[in-house]
Amino acid sequence: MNFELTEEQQMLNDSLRRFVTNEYGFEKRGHVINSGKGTDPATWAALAEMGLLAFTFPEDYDGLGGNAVDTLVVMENFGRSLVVEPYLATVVLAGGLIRDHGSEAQKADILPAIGSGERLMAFAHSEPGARYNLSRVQTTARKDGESYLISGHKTAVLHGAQARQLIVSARTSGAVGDKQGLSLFLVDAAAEGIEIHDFATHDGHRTADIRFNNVAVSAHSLIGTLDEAFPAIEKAVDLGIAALCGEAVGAMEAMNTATLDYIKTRKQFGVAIGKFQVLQHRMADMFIQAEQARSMAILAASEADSDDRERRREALSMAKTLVGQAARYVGQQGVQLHGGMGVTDEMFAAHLFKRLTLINLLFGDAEHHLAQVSDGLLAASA
Amino acid sequence: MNFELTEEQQMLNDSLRRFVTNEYGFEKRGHVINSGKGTDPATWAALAEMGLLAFTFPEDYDGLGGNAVDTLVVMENFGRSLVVEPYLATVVLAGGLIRDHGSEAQKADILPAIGSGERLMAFAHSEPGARYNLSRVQTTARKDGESYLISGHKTAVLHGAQARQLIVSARTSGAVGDKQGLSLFLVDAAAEGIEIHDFATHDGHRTADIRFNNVAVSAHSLIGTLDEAFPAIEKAVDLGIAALCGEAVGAMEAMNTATLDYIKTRKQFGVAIGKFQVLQHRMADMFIQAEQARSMAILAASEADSDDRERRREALSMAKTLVGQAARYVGQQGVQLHGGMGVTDEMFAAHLFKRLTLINLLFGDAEHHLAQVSDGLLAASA
Amino acid sequence: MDLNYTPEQDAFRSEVRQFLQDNLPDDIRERVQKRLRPDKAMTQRWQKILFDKGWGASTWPEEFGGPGWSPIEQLIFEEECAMAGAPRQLDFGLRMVAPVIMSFGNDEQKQRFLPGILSGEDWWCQGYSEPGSGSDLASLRTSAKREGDHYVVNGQKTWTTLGQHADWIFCLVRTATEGKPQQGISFLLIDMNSPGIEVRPIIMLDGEHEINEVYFDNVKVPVENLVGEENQGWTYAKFLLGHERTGLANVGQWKATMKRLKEVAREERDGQRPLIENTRFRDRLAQLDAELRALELTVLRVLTDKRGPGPQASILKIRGTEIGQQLFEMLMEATGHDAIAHVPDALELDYTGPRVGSIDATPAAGDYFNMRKLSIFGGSNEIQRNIIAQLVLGL
Amino acid sequence: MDLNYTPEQDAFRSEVRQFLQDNLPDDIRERVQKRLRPDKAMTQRWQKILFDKGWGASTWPEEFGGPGWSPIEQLIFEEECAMAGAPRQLDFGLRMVAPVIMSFGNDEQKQRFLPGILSGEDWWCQGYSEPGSGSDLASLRTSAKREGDHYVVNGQKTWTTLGQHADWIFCLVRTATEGKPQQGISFLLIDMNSPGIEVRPIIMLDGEHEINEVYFDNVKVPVENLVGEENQGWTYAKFLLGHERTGLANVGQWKATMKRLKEVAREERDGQRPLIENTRFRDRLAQLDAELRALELTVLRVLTDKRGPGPQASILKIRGTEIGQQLFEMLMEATGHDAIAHVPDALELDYTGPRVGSIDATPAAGDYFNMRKLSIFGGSNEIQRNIIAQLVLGL
Repeated sequence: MNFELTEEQQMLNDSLRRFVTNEYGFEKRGHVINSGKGTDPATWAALAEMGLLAFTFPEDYDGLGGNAVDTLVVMENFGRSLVVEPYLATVVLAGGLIRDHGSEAQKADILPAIGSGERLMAFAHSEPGARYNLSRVQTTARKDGESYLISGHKTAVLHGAQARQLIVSARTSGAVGDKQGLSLFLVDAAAEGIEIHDFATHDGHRTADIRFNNVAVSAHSLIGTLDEAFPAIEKAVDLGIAALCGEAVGAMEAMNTATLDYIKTRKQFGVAIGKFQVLQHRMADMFIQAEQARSMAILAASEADSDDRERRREALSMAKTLVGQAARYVGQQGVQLHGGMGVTDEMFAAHLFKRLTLINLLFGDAEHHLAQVSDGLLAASA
Repeated sequence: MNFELTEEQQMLNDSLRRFVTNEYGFEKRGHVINSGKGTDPATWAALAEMGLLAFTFPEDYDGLGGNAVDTLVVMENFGRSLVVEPYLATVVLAGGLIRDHGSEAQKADILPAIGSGERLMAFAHSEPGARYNLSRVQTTARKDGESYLISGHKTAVLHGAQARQLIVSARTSGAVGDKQGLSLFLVDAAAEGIEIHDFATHDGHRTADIRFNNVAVSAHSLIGTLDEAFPAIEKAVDLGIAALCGEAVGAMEAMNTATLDYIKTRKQFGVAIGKFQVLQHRMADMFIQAEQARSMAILAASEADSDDRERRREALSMAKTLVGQAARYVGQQGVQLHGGMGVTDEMFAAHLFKRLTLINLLFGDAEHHLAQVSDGLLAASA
Repeated sequence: MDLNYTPEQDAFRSEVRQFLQDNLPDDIRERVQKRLRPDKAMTQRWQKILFDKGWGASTWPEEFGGPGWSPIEQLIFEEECAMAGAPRQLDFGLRMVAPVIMSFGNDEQKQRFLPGILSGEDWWCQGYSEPGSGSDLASLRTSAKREGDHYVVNGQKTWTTLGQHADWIFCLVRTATEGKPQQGISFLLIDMNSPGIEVRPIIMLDGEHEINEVYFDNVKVPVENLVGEENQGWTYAKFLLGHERTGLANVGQWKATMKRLKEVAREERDGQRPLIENTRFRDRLAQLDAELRALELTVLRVLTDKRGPGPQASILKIRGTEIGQQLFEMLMEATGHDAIAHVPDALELDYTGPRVGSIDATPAAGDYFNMRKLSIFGGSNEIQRNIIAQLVLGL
Repeated sequence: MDLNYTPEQDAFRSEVRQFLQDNLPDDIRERVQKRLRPDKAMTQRWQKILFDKGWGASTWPEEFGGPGWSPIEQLIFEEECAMAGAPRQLDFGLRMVAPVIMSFGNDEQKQRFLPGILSGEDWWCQGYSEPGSGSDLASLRTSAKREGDHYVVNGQKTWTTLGQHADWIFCLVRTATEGKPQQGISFLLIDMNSPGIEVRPIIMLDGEHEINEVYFDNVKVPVENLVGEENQGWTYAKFLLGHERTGLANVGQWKATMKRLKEVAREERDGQRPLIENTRFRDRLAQLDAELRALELTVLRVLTDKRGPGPQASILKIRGTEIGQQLFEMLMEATGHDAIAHVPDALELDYTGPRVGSIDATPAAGDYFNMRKLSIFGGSNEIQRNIIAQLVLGL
């Protein structure tokens, strides 16, 4: 039992922290967002250069054999500076799916290409009205000779419009809502029959709404086993959750630091407002929440790679619940303690708040995951 | 729309407040509780003298034709001084049932006897394991010639051992859990086959556990319509809830007053602890909670007599939810602000806390009633 | 004690409802109910319609052109307007500067300013806060120096809501520097077209332009624009803050929002079922619904209390803003991850392009972000708790 | 980073578990698991069993007769003990006065006092708080005047937990009145059989006798019972408060309580179904379960941090007590209105009379009431938040 970073992780952490601090300031971030491109080529190349984009891939595919704890280190630093690069979409979600379920050919083609920074990917899974129900897939893949024809409507596809390839979940058998009968396909984003709408998100990322109209893909595009994709989807989402928990912890730390600085300097009634006991206790509670969230982010990272489904699901849902609640509390109170300044676009705190809010909404909010934990208790008692 | 007391209510309020302040101090209350009798004859006689025990009965039965708003006035004063007399059991629950559903003969016999203070009554309804489910009745009343034979086990019978007569709910048809098939019977507490265990409660009241073993009652003992007692039970409980909401509001007011006094005088670090901003805001929140609870107690009292079931149930469950939550908050924080003194038996605050805690548990806690409101929303949307 | 409305009050409600049904333009209703971007023309159009009916200012006494309604009637009017999808009227004129002019202004000021407020012709904004003075309002530094028959104003105001549209601004300015900071403050009405005034937008965290900074560089203001007495402005400001807090309970508005939230919970899907069937979501809705009921009853208690609202009104500000914030949080969470998309163009009525999720998802996150201001502006909720502790509880 | 226990730690856990299975007497286990009234003999019997095994003091180093376990091993030991239904060991001797004697006492004191603490023969209590000094401990007034080879102690201590059983009390006393209140305090060990000591019970709100007032009337205490230096007692007290807070996280205990709560939720009926099937109750259980997991991980992070627990330990005190209080609140609410009955006789092992509801209902409300002390004693949670704000955050 230990909570120390390895020497490698410590180095990763140090160099990344230097990078985001020196090269990814508030103004720079604003430029990246305003470009509307959803990624900054120079930043992405630098991340590739640092080895970050390949860290969690096997060494056979130019990776470093890392795991979700390495992702935690990365995401925490991203959270601290609110990096808006498509790391979650490309490396964690799509990269994780290919790493864990891709064929040899898929791995050989994709993982080095992600790792070198030359290919962006996205995971197209959620559908309108599905909310956080992972098995609620209406998109179909119909066998047509040697190919499949994919039709359906995907939403909340993180960085979907920036991706060259999409990993698309589709129903190959079973009824809407069944866990059985789902499959994953690798689809070229430029394929005929695909209509992509690109949207900004409130936190400076991008999301896409994608319609598939009889999009033909070859049988080689199947990722993993036909009809058996649900566990893969669930695990990819758990990897995403663990990454978001790490990012949230970084953003909460940044919020607490910014707020602490603010209340130490801002004066009202002749004294720094940090001298008011109510604000002191509020700040203490924000600190407590962030520390508890950090513990849960560590738990999430430690369990995210596990194939022991029950244990992993419990840990990840517990983590997302408490991290979501902490994100809400720290975000709201950080803004509150900044007073009027906190609700203006010019303050970093406002942007931290927005990201923390959206992290709670992604892959299931706190209430959704609490229900998962709760229903797990019922199963355990049966 | 007005929130004013009538002249009559104002007089009732003034005289009762004088009475509990002058005649029902902390020490006196301790003596009543320690007597183990569950009632103080002198106090009960004084309440009868004031007309309180008959206030809500029709004028034809020596009453004053009052309603649940009058009960609110009474209970608020009881709450302020934590009066432990069997008013809820005798007047509100049993008296209310007889008033609303009794036969002429039952009303003529019982209501004046309650009103004059000479008869104590109780409502034996809850059963082991039923929790807050009102229709979960296993006690049976079997027709046997002209009589009924009652068998079963009742629990949480408020002041059951002090009562001369019990109103007992029993199943005359249907399955356990059915709303249909319940009936109410008037049973002499001294009847053969009744076994009563009398218990103290943590807040100085009494509760009984009562077993009925083929207890014979005549057909005249039936209250209301055979098999149709569920609405009567539900309404009696709603009257009880409204009364408890009123009592809680009085107890919260007393807790806030006691706590305010304490923090204004208790010194730490050289100043009155009421000068610490965190305690000031805590106290403000206790005050806000109590005010919101008061609004809901008024709502409960205004709706408790109504036969519009949907509207009454929504109002009463909303009220018990918020009053229960406020009782919890004000009770806990009142103790907390009293520091070490707050957890000793010698402080009035500790007793207010205990009563507030038990009020939440009686007739359904805040979570139970929130679920009722919530499920009501679903029904409304269907 | 009687919690039912009187037959007269019920009849009044019917009359208001009928009027709204007949006179609230469809495009305005649609804009409001879809929570699209508000605009000045819409607000002014609606104010004119109400004005023509004689209902331009629900809170004003008859002598100034108000309908002379009782507090309960005012509440019914507000609630019906909100429920029908009418836009909020502009508080700054109607409920903030007007009561001050009525109570402390001279006859000439009443005649000059009140009609434009009532008809909606004059758009007013508020010049209270300054960069250095938020909750500590009395520390304000914008100065007004008397020079002959006018004041020369220099300084900066901030958080000026909708100041970009304004014809007039009512300002607290410093006219003396001796004594306590509360002394030496005056209440001045300033024409926004005066030379030397510059309005700069502040973009809020939802990306919208709602608030502004207002700079005063040697702005000349005629002395007849001083309300009441010089150096007595703090008294008028406190009077006004009391007014503002009662309004901030916002019950009518929140009841309409709650109604919409319940509809959204029925319309949004949670996989195979409507969201309202999700027990966890519904329980939170039920909790908030109960809290809103408690707030409503508390407002009614205060409104019918013959002693009038005292510092207890701080409760209404606190609970009103907390409930409002939670309503918009739930409206966001109801639309789930669809709320992440930021499509500002879709906040216009004529937008026909793509959006993410239902129409309720479009404003969901932005509104939630925006509503964080509720617990900060108008005397932060921390300040309100100080007021309760000190003025109500004597701590 | 590795959240799994090592094979050695797993083996250690098995060893402890086996020992508990073999050596924890059934009557003690039953008493603890049914949450019956604790008694002195039970605590001492169990301490003797642990002592005989060499496990009398899990936190002590080997040189004083401890097992020399690592912090993780200590945590495993505590958790297994709690899970098995072992009674809590007496902290006042083992974890409070002993570390002070080890760190600041002289050799003679170590030899004289530590063995009795370890074997459980000597029952210790704490003399810190006074009627006028709760959170403001440094304002204490109990005086100790040096007269020849002894101190003469006068004054009053309060909140002395289990002092009615005690052989010894460790006290903070005032030996000088100059300078800051923190100066002039000394740390004194006093024989409870000394003439002039009177112990008076304080009945707690659950009706139980757990705490006491202790009066000192010219009590003579030999100077060799002074720990460390005269007037340096505040330093030792602060050292000890740090120790106490880490323990107050109480994770092992709360994990056992959580386990029981889950069982109770399966055993209690909610009408036609087990309570665990009530979604609302179960959701709250799940929330608390997650919070307990977070606390456990935070404790492990602190314990394995090479820098040792700093003022961050206040987090553990706050969260530990909040979670403990909620656990007992839910245990009460699980038994519903059955918890209203107060049957003190039924808290004895040999009770066979009537009770209300299940055996879990008997201690439910009393325990809940009693646990309110957690956020008050040992440095109230308000004081802990002050500590975080000032010492961690620098406010």
